[in-house]
Amino acid sequence: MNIMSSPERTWKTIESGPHTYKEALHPVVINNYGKWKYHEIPRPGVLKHVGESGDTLFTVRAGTPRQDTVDMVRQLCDIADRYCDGHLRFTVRNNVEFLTPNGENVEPMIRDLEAMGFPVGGAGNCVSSVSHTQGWLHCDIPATDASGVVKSMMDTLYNEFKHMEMPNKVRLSTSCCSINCGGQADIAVVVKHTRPPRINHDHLSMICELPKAVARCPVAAIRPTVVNGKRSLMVDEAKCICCGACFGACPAMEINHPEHSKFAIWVGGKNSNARSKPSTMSIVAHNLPNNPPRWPEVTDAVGRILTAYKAGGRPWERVGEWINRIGWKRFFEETGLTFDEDMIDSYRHARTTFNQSAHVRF
Amino acid sequence: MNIMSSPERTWKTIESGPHTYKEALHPVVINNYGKWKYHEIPRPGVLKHVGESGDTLFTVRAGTPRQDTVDMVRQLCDIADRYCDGHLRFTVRNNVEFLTPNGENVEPMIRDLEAMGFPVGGAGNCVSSVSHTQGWLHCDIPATDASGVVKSMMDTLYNEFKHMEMPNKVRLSTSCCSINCGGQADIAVVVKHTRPPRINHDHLSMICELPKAVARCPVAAIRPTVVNGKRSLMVDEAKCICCGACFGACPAMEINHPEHSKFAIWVGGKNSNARSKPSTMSIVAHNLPNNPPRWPEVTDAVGRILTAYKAGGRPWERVGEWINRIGWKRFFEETGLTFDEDMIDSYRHARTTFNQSAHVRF
Amino acid sequence: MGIVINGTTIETDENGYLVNLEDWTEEIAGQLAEGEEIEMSDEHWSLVKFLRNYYDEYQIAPAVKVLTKAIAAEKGMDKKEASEFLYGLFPKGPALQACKVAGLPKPTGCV
Amino acid sequence: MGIVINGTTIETDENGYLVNLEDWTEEIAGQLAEGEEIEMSDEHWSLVKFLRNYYDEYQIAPAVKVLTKAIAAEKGMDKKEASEFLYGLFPKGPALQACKVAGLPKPTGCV
Amino acid sequence: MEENKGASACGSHGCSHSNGGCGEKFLNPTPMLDELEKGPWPSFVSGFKTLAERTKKPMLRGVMDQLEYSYNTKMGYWKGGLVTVDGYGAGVITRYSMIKDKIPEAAEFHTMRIQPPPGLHYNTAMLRELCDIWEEYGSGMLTLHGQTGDIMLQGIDEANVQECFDKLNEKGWDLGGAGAGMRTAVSCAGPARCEQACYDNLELHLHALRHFVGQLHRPEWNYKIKFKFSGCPNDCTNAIMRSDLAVIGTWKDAIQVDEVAVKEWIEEKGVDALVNQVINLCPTRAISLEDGGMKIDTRDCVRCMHCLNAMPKALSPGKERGISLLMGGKNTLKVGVNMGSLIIPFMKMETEEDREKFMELVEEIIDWWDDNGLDHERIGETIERVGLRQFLDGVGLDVDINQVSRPRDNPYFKAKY
Amino acid sequence: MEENKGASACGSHGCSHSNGGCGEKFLNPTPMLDELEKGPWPSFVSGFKTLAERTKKPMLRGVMDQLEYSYNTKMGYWKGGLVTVDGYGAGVITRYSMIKDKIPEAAEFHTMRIQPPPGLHYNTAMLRELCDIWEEYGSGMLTLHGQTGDIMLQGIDEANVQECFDKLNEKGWDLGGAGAGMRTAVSCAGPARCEQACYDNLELHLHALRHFVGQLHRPEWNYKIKFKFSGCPNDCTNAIMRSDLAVIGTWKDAIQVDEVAVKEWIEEKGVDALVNQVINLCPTRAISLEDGGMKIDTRDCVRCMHCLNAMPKALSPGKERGISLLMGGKNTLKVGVNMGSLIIPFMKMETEEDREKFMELVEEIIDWWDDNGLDHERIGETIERVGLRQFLDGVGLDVDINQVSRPRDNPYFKAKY
Ligand code: SRM
Ligand code: SRM
Ligand code: SRM
Ligand code: SF4
Ligand code: SF4
Ligand code: SF4
Ligand code: SF4
Ligand code: SF4
Ligand code: SF4
Ligand code: SF4
Ligand code: SF4
Repeated sequence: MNIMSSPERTWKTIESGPHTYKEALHPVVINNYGKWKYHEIPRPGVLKHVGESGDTLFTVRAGTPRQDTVDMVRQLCDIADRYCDGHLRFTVRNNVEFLTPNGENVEPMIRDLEAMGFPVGGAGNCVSSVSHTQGWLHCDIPATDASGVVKSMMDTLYNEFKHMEMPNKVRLSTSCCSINCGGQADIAVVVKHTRPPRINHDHLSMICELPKAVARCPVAAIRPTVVNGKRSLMVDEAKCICCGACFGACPAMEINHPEHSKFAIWVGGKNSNARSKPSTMSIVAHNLPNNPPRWPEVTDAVGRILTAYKAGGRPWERVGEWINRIGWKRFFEETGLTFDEDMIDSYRHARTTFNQSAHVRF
Repeated sequence: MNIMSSPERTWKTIESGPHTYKEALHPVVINNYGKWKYHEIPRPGVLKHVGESGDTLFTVRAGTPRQDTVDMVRQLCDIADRYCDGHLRFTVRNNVEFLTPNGENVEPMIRDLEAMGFPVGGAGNCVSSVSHTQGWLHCDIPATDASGVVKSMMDTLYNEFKHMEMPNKVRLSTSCCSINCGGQADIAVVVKHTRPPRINHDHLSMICELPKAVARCPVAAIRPTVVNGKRSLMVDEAKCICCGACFGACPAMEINHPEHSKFAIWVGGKNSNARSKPSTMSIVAHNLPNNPPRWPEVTDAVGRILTAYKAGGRPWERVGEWINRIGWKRFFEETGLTFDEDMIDSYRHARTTFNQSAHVRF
Repeated sequence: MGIVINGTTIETDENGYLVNLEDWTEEIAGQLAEGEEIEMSDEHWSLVKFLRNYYDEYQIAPAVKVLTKAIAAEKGMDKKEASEFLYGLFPKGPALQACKVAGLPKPTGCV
Repeated sequence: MGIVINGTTIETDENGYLVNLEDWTEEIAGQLAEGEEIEMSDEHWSLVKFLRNYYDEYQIAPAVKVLTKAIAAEKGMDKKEASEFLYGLFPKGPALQACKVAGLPKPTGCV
Repeated sequence: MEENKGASACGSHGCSHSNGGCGEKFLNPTPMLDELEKGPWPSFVSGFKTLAERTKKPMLRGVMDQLEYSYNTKMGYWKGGLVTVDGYGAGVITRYSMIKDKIPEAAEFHTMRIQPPPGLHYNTAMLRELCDIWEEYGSGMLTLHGQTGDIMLQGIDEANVQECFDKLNEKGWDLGGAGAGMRTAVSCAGPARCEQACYDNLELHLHALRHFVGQLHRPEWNYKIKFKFSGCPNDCTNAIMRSDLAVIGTWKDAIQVDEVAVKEWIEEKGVDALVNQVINLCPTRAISLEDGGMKIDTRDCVRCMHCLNAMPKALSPGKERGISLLMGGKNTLKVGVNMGSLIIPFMKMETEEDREKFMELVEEIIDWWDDNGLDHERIGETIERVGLRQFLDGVGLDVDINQVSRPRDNPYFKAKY
Repeated sequence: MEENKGASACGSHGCSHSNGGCGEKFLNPTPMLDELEKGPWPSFVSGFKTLAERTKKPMLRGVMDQLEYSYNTKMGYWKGGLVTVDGYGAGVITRYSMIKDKIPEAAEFHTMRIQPPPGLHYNTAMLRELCDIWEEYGSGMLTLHGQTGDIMLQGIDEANVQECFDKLNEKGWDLGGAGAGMRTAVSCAGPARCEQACYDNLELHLHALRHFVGQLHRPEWNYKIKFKFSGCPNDCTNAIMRSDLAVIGTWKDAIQVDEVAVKEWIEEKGVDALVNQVINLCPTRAISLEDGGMKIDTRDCVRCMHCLNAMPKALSPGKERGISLLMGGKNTLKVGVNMGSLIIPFMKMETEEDREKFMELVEEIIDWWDDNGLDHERIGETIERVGLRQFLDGVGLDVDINQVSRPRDNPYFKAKY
């Protein structure tokens, strides 16, 4: 549909959808499109792809902050123009990749990238970049700043990004509220509210559609009431499961709190179908404080998990598969984390998480 | 507590609970109690147990109808007196076992048992006796006669009881209503009602506690009503899931029907913790007619499942584990049974039975 | 079958329960108790009243558990003592004998 | 900020929505529409009425889906045509412009 | 004949004999049932016929007629009632016929549930005694055994129940459970014959059922409770699914390995078999191939039993043995079938004190359920409805990671603040 | 100073500069944020500072001040609103500050979501163009990429939105999705670089998002719908969890085996590794050890990808390739996290006709959800609530055993009679 409404507007919208991609592909890619034979990872951060034709293509991957600037992107373009005939791509995990058929370009490219502060790595059995979200920079409902958490974590995990010493790929994610826009991962750091919302009755009656907020609550904890002569809502705190869904529907349901919105750490998420079926994550730590600018308690916990996994995981085991083999009991022992009663599921389908077997660990 | 109430009664009850067992144990058993080292199955139906002491004990297992008579039991006692110093036991699966330390007693004992019509077998990788229930002989809510179904099935599976040609143990069960007192098994034949209860309003108002019947329904399909001036109940047939729970609470909720109470066949039940965790059964056939005295459609379906399992199962795979390896798709193909839309779960936790992966079979 | 009261036959089933619950009277209760060789005392009648009130309110007979707890509470007994007291009053059990005497429906599902 | 009607300033938020919903009048609606460079026709007013009635009944603004289906039903259009018709009336979308003109709360969660 | 329906008709073939057989036979014709005398598997019908012709008990003829009638009409005709013995509220399953006018000899057919010795171990003296008493007072039909674990003595008149019980009780037999109380238990063969047994399940069975004998005989709970005692995780009693309280033997330390026997196994079966039948079947990959042999990583072992089953001479359970308690097994009624879930990962179970301590724990558990459960709700249903955590809190049990297959995957709880 | 709160204060250190930096710097002091310039990982704070000092845009200073304020107070201060372009009901994420009185330079900070090329493949011309336009009309901050898949151009005034969009649109860029409509999609590198790709995900991505461009720009559904396109079951786009419609490449026939390369692998790594790293890790035991080598039983293979991943030279996907469609993935909101479930086991996906046919199917699916779904209910939630069978019936899809991990384990359905 073509739209033309503002009088002084001259451009007529073209609803084009995604940008076209063919002009973005390197000629060697075009020639081998759908005809690649195998790949190798000759060194950390470098992939070598071989086509059925015998053609080879090198991919050099580097970490970025995801929260970029036009300056930074232009720097990346400079690299691509210099070494890759102007071709590059980004990974789903916010790393940048430079593609070249010329093996001799790899080494100098790596040198230039590192000099610019872009670490080369993230491929194969290592800790890649952290999938993360907007936080205090932009979102309207965050309890923290995911980008800051990521910077803090990756500073401690820098070497694990640049080497391949893990049993398998390690995917991390960080999200600024319980919605978890960052996704399921081997290890995820996600905000967890611990206290029911405090209702701003003035705002509520002015700006919110009350029935919508009521309908959002999965446990029917929100009821209509009258406050200062105006229609409003109240929360049954005994029922509330601190999910924050009402906050998304109505900002007057203030669940964020500088002290009581904390962090939880989750492990074992896996989206791939390799070996085991995909799996959701399980909570392994919570009530960790929200401590900008370095969030030390969080990075410490993640570090302990990774240390144990690196030491005890077998080839090809993802974090969750390592845990399935060694058992949750030993996971908690080796990481120094503590299983507590809040970690016993009490939500829908909880029954299915009971250990319905005599499979036991000592 | 000691009770003495009937005036002409002279005996004072001793609430003794289970009968004592020590006098039932063979001296060789007593000497090796808790000190057995290993066992072998030297031939179908015969177990050889070796103690740490070097003692050996032979167990000869034979099938019984479970629905026994005093005559039959006395015959078994004759065998035990002749060959086992008066010691025998029954298995949890209604087979009889004779225990002797004398290897030379095994052969003649087998001959005598077979001559009496008790087949020797049921041990190791074979089809053992069918766990089953009382049916029309005694229960107040059956839609069939489990004992008749068992006799019919075992007549066709007789050789599988007497030989060890299956990939692993095969456990069968048969139950006369959806309650399934016979239990979860590799293959189970269980009544499945297909039509909601027809209410006998006269009986109901006279003999039933109406609120109890209402409370039994898992889907709130039963509501109070008034019929012929008396309090009664009605069933919302759209909601009713034909579970028959109301019939157990009140016989006026007549769910049994000569035509519409049919048979379903279930596979993959496993109680052991060996290899995989214990598993419940899945439905693989239903709407099979209730056809006494031989129930041919039922025995045919069971036969096809067993034939496919015998041919395709790998060592140590139980029926459910064989299916997990080959996939449900191939199971249905190889057995000639049909997966239909009723087999998609629609009850509690149904979500957890969706295939949440790209693991696919062709 | 039945029991005869003032020349009238009151219908009972094969366990001696009233077929028509509205037939109940204290006199009938006494006869039902006699049939069970039970000598009714104040304690017995108190229990019968409890049962009938409960049935009036809920249209079901109280589960033995409810009965036992009620007795335990009233008499300051623990559950075991209350159970023994109950079976002392009605040796073949509250379900079989007490509900019968009280004119309640015959309990099902006790298997 | 605000808009001025008969010398009175009616408070609006940074998107031009009424801060106090009770302030709404057809005159105010006209002014709000002007601010969006929308010329109100019968079709526009009809939609405004629909929105206000819906809000009165449910205390929420209709989801765009509800709105689109209502228009499709009334005018015998398919969903795509109804959507285009709706955006023809209010080019920046029913949420942004129609609800504003109708004096409904500013929708949230449209992200 | 139709006009004789007030008297006992000669079964389905319409013979006019009254209260009598057909010809010289005691029994009426039962053509449907006769079909089940054919074929090699032992026939319960043949057994019934033999017994009836020998003892000529009218109840047997009535039951056969009614069963034949059911086979023809595909409907059941028994109804419940209340028959018991003095001082007990359970143990006799009452059965009255709904068609006693049509088949008066089948008017009553009650069953007495009798608790057997643990492990179903018998000597011939016990069994002969049982048979003699049962032939005297009852039908002579019996089931060895009911699925819960009882000897079911099927077919007695109410008039004979008390005396029959007294005779049996005198010989050491007691009624089994029924109704909303403790049920009769089952044990596997246990240490009497099985090398895998990790505790004395026979002794614990006896101890437990004596402990709860009052609640077995006088039910007063929300619903039934069943115990089953398996000596090891092979769970030969199907405890995990068929009991509320599944007691399963296990061990804590390393599997005992006889290296010589391992080598012999591999020599006999081959390395391919070691990989395909043992290593590749360990559920937690605790076993690796190492230079053509097997290495078991004890810390990854979940005591599934498979490798011990596959190599009985070479592998045995560890030395540090005891029980796991799983709870909540039940069949399909209302909420669908549930396997039991692990509540107590390990308890020593060697001494009388161990057994007493376990009884105290079970009492606590049952009290919690008695206080929190709804009518006709199994303990597993209550735990699911109320929450595993609330159950553990209520009973005073420690939270243990082994109780769940995983910690929660949702953030939906209100933590302390 | 407190008395200057009407003007822009100099961040948290209380400097009295008004609408200006501190000293010669453009930016106000941000000591908390400064901490994040330390350490080896690239710093977004450094990037922001560099940009701000170079461009001296007040919005950048305001955003930095507000972010610093959030770091100190541990609270967020943005609120939503409605800003868009002509003809679109979505694509601009409106952000107004809740504390514009305190930090007026951060009063507005809207984001424009821009759809990238499928597979996130770029040439430098495209990116430089994008950067130039964004520096001209917006803040110069951008995210490559948002988790759903958009280029997020963060920070623009409402006044500039239309013109900025027009300039971008002119160069081939279009707004991405938001609200209750189709969302921007993600593809993995696909056949452009990956030997595992089983269909042309880049082309299908382009095709699908063009097909739904109207519903992406003018949302009118119950809630959002996301597509993600992975070339194989490694699912490098996390499609199964992060999309309502997960399109995953697969194959139907046998894995292609290069026997020579298999031998080389075994020679290099050893038989122990073959057993422990490949055979023992196949989820359905499709691979056996046979005379020191591997045998893959195709019929037991579930296309998990593991053996292909472990032996990339030796093993490749089969020749008969296409897609599986999984549906219902979502994160934790309300019902807890759900992985998608398999709805279409296999569809050929090679030609334009194949893609059209797939679009028709998706239209049917979305119509069903539009008709049956509740407000704010994801399609996966609707399928669970209404029932998988009712969904399949409603959409006209065939029942297929691959749609479930098992048939039901309860008898609780009313069958035809
Ligand atoms: C570039 C990228 C796709 C893209 O278009 O952006 C990609 C590319 C490749 N992936 Fe991936 N994967 C990429 C994200 C993912 C993700 C999603 C994510 O990162 O959140 C997953 C799912 C993770 C999960 O399970 O939650 C993913 C699961 C895999 C797997 C399965 C791993 C497993 O065993 O579970 C493989 C197989 C392997 O490791 O050989 C794989 C294999 C590969 C191969 C080797 C495919 C090939 O033959 O070329 C590619 C190089 C891998 C490497 O870097 O080690 N890729 N891969 C993504 C790079 C992310 C990054 O920057 O680090
Ligand atoms: C006698 C009996 C116990 C009893 O006290 O009655 C028994 C005895 C033995 N069982 Fe069992 N099991 C007996 C019922 C069971 C049951 C319950 C049932 O039949 O319903 C199970 C659980 C079945 C299930 O999973 O639903 C059972 C699961 C096992 C297993 C695990 C099989 C598996 O791989 O899943 C083994 C291990 C094995 O096969 O070596 C086992 C092993 C054994 C051994 C070899 C134990 C030993 O070392 O002596 C015994 C002889 C087995 C044989 O007959 O092949 N026994 N065993 C039961 C004989 C039943 C019968 O008459 O056929
Ligand atoms: C006799 C027996 C079947 C048999 O032929 O062996 C039996 C028969 C009856 N069962 Fe059962 N169940 C018998 C073992 C079982 C088992 C297996 C077990 O205990 O190992 C189960 C599955 C395990 C469990 O408890 O769930 C079982 C699950 C049920 C249920 C469903 C319970 C549930 O929560 O799902 C009921 C329904 C009820 O309790 O109201 C039930 C109810 C009944 C009733 C009382 C139904 C009724 O309305 O009368 C049946 C009485 C038949 C009769 O005339 O005696 N029966 N029942 C078994 C008891 C014999 C004995 O004491 O040894
Ligand atoms: S995780 Fe929550 S706070 Fe963070 S971007 Fe997503 S919705 Fe916003
Ligand atoms: S936080 Fe969640 S559970 Fe609590 S009131 Fe809000 S919507 Fe309901
Ligand atoms: S399965 Fe049903 S009909 Fe059969 S004995 Fe059990 S309760 Fe009775
Ligand atoms: S059969 Fe089951 S679902 Fe139907 S009315 Fe009876 S209790 Fe309810
Ligand atoms: S459960 Fe274990 S101990 Fe008991 S008979 Fe079976 S294998 Fe032996
Ligand atoms: S008992 Fe089971 S889990 Fe343990 S090592 Fe053996 S096969 Fe593995
Ligand atoms: S999903 Fe498959 S095709 Fe796509 S990049 Fe990953 S491995 Fe390659
Ligand atoms: S792709 Fe996966 S399932 Fe198929 S053979 Fe390879 S490892 Fe096994």
